[in-house]
Amino acid sequence: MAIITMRQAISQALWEEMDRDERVIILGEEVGLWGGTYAVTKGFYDHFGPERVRDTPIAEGVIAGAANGAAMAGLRPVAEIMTINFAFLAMDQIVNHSAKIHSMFGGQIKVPLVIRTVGGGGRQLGSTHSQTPDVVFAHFPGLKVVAPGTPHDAKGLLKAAIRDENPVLFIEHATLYQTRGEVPEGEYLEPIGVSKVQRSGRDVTIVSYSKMLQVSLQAAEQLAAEGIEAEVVDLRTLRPLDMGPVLQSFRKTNRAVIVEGGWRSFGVGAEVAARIYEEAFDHVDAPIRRVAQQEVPLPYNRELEQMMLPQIEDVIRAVKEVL
Amino acid sequence: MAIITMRQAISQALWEEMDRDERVIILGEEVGLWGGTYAVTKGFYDHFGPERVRDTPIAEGVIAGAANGAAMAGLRPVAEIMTINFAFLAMDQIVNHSAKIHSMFGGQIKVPLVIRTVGGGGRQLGSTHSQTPDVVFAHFPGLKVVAPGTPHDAKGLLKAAIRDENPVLFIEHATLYQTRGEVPEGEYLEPIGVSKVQRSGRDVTIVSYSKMLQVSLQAAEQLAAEGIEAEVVDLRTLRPLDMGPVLQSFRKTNRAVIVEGGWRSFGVGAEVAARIYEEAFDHVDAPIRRVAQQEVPLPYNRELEQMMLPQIEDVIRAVKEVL
Amino acid sequence: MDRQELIRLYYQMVLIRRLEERSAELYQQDKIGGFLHLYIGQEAVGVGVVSARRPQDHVITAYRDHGIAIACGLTAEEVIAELLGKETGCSKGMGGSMHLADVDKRFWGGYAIVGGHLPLATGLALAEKYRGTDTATICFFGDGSTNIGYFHEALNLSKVWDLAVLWVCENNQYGMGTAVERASAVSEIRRKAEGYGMANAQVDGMDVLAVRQATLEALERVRQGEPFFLEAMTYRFRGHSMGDPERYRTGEEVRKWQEGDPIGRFYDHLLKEKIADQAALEAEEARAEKEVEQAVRFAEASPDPSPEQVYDLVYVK
Amino acid sequence: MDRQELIRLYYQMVLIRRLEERSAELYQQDKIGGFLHLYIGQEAVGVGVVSARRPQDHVITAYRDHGIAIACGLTAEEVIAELLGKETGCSKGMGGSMHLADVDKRFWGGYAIVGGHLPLATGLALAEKYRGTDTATICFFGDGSTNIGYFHEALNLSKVWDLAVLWVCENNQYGMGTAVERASAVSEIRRKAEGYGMANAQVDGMDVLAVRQATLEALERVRQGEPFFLEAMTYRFRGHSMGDPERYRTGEEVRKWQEGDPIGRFYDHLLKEKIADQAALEAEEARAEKEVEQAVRFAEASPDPSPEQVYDLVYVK
Ligand SMILES: Cc1ncc(C[n+]2csc(CCOP(=O)(O)OP(=O)(O)O)c2C)c(N)n1
Ligand SMILES: Cc1ncc(C[n+]2csc(CCOP(=O)(O)OP(=O)(O)O)c2C)c(N)n1
Ligand SMILES: [Mg+2]
Ligand SMILES: [Mg+2]
Repeated sequence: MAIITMRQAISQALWEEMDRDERVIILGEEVGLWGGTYAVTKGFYDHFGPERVRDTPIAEGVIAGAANGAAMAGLRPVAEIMTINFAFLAMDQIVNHSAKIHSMFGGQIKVPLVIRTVGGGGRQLGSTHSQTPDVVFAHFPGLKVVAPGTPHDAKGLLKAAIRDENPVLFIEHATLYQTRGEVPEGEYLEPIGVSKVQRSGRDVTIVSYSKMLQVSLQAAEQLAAEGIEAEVVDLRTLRPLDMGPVLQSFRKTNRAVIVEGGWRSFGVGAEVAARIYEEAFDHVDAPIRRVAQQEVPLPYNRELEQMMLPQIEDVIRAVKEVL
Repeated sequence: MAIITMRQAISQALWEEMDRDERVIILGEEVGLWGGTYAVTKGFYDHFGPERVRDTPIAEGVIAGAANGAAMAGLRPVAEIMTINFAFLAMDQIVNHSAKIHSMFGGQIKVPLVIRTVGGGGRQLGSTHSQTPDVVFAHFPGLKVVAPGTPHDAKGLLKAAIRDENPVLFIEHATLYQTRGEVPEGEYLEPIGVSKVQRSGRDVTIVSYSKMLQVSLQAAEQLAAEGIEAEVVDLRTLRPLDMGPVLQSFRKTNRAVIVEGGWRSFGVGAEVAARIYEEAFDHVDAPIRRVAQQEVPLPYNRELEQMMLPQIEDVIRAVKEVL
Repeated sequence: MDRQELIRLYYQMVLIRRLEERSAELYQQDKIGGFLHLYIGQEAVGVGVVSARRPQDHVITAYRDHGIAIACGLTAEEVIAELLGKETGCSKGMGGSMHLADVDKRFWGGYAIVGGHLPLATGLALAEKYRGTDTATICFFGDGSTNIGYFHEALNLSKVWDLAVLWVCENNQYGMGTAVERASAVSEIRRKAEGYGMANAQVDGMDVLAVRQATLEALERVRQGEPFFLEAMTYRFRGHSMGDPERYRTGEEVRKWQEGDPIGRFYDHLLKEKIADQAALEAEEARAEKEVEQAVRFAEASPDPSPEQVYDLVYVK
Repeated sequence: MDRQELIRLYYQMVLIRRLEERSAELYQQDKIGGFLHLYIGQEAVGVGVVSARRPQDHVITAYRDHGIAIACGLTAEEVIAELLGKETGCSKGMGGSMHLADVDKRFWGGYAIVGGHLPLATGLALAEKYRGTDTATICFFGDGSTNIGYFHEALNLSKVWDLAVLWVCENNQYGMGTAVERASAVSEIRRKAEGYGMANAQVDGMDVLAVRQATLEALERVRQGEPFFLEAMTYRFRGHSMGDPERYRTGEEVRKWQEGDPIGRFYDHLLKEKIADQAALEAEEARAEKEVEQAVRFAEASPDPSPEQVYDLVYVK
């Protein structure tokens, strides 16, 4: 297996799908000439041409909307919304259109659309450019929400998203693009809506996804040095949410910590915790802990911003609290 | 005390605050000449004049944005977004501007804004016009989110919201306007961020808010006939969330059902459940139950729509499950 | 245009009118729920525009969609069944009045978020451009919708990308209760097209043949790969939706417009030009009446959709 | 305009230039984080426009805000301290480069969501109108921002409500890497104003006195209660932000524009018109240099904000 970065993995997925299926087109701000603000689509414009790799005006509403329409008419658009913070400008298209059109018209229309976007804090971009509001999109039935935490999953899930007949919001993390990991040589898909154990352990279940998966894996390494074996379950998809592996792990460890990059209140962890209690109540040996961002708009100052974001030590501390 | 409708209560609050404070202005679609699509501002245009009651173009982004700007410059705008479904078109203004501006500029700017909007299903408006996405807005620190369930609270909370120095999203429920209740004659305020026991009981704690408060109260009445005494706690405010009365009640009853009008996954109930477990773990005698909307875009067909919404019987059933 | 085709237009307009009147009754009887936005008064626009399309041209519109659905060839049966929320409705009872669609007829539906379907239209047109066809996309919207951001983003994109979209503004003078000049910086809405360097025209929306002609001309340009903006001056005779107090306009104004009723005008035209005689037109009216009554019976006898359907339709399997 | 005032303009432009160059260094040294958008090349626009305002006129802009902040009278100290995230920064280290503000100087800040501050400008102006003042609101934004829905909604509202907003488009030819004609239906951006029936003008944005004059004229109309659209033709000499590969434009194009450097042109003008001699201007340059260096020392010596501040600022107590 090759070891590549998240950026390469995502880029490969897009390239392979563009190669495979003529119906796949890319549209978004700076995806073409510039090569993508995160350099994910570097080289695409030259190779696939301006009809398949379309630079758009700065207008998130019509980016998502045009992608919706093109998907309805049979293309497989991959729209890029530069960051998830700008997805609020496309919110109506995503939640009132992408997520509704199939059911609202009695099933006669499909919207096989992928919206790629980038979330996460930690780069001193100020409070409007650093959000992790993944949960907000995951609230809407009709939409699928995917947020991979490894190059392997990013590639397989993005390819699956492009082939999915439904609208998929694909959330990348701004600070994961350089993260490396093993990726198989040939073609492969990862199923959407399936959680995955990324590290086995018997003592405690850590549930997380995206960037916080990496933080959790590092915490697990450090805990292992102290003899604590954490099992790390990666949600990978927020909707539909697959609780199977989480519950299976929890029934074994009886203790859980949920780690997410966004705000705690009304966050992903709340749902996961509530479901564990609902479905494995008899296995709960200690209150489940949530590790999340402090409930503040993120400050610009470097140290303060880091202080507000969940760190490895926060995960370790939470794990020790539930043990 | 007078018995008036929710509509009258909200209307009174607005009228009194307009009378009291010259800085209060109303802007929104059809708030003026038409008198408000839900007739809340009927008579305002004639009395207060077109400078204080401003009909806007259909443009939710600039309605919220102009209200933000006017609030920054010292007015006390009450912007009406006709329904919360259209608030997605103002989402960026609400979450990236209203909620951020105070902290992002180091505290030098205040945004004392109220956005009144209307949520809820049950009127056969189809999936884009029937949502209850309150939780989505409650996720953002910097914003306050209020959703009253009685005329008394609606009046007192709206007046408090208008006097608050922070941006407040005030969510009314489309099917509550005719709901009647006692309202004191004189001036009063209800505090934002304070939950309230709306019915006392010893057997089980029902937590809810807005329309589902009324459904829960009716369920509690029926349960009482069977000898089950439910305590009904009304959140009233989703952010900041006051868990005090919920926990106090729960420590007494040891059993809880949370009832909300929106979708279950990543909903309000998840957070409330997670917090009860976190803060009153030793009191939990049975898994907490959540009653919510089915996870579907709401259908138009009348019976099917009702089937997908939480009903009194669903609350009763859930209560019996936790007993 | 041949005689038969002209009479077909007349029939369509009458069918829409009758269907709308009957819908109002069904709404009063509480058989239709939700919002009901009638097309009465605007029939010449939908019928005139759609009559000029090729069958493969896409059509998309807002919630005031019954008339355009009929013009696109949806039957009264599937429309009324949808209004009644039945399984036999064009959207299987999931959408209701505001969300009629029939993709086989290239009618992509009515959309209830003001302006939300304009971006969709650019996407439909983008797909055609990508495939290299000369299929046009016709997008209807109201005067009130021209003030929302979507309008701007969609018109701009259509011009930058040379998309074959015919933008049809049905200027019925009001967005709900707000008169054009109270909401729009320019009252002559077609002027907005100039900010996009977009070719445009204004047409009397109460004259079905004028609308048709203007559309034919516009579509010719559109097919060459550029957007076109057509403003049709029209009026809705009824309230914005059922239960509109109509405080924002005078009875006199309504009456003035009613004198120019598009059906009446077309009737006179057909007689004057000796395209049909009174008996022939009355036969058409009776036929429309019958079609609507038959549709109501069909709809009322149709089953409700099942709860399973609701769950099944959340995602494509 | 008197000599002193002219020299003050020169000083401001030089101060901005020097501050920007120094910021680039601090960014390279990793003392500034996040995004850094330099104003180099556009100094004449911010300085020229703001020099024409009355002190009570509101100013608001996007994330490329250092130059406009300085023009509004913010000190280099509070600007650089903000770039370094310090407690002494104008936004207390909460906002960084993209979010400078000083409300006492009626500078309402830089905003990082493209187009998001245009609606805010209408609100500032609405408050003034409501109070019955003739205070103007000056809103700067880029060419790329004119394609987003906010632009449309805000311009339309300002015209419908007769708001005293001066809309200033800094047309620097690109939105990030996208040339105007690749993103905008019309390349002459001021034409967009015509879709709103809005008075407008275009000005050479590399000529500070021309910008000032155009602004004075525009503000005169604005104060009478109507919006005005001013397009300033300009260019950014550096990348969009730090780390821009600049694949979208040629070095030749950049050089061509650099020949018309607004500071160089103004320098020549001041000499030619004998408003100042070389020595005087060099003294100004030295003063600017010193102010920036002093500001850097001040900023580096300043304390970081406390974590408590972050929690305290979520809500007004
Ligand atoms: C985004 C959004 N805002 C508000 C509404 C409520 N609304 C429905 S129709 C309408 C008026 C639209 O006017 P116009 O575009 O002129 O169409 P007409 O009803 O006249 O056909 C409004 C404000 C909505 N559905 N969507
Ligand atoms: C809503 C939104 N979309 C995208 C971005 C990313 N972005 C930041 S600046 C920019 C280009 C803006 O160009 P222009 O308005 O011309 O201003 P300039 O940078 O040239 O000063 C883009 C696309 C953003 N900040 N906000
Ligand atoms: Mg209209
Ligand atoms: Mg630019």
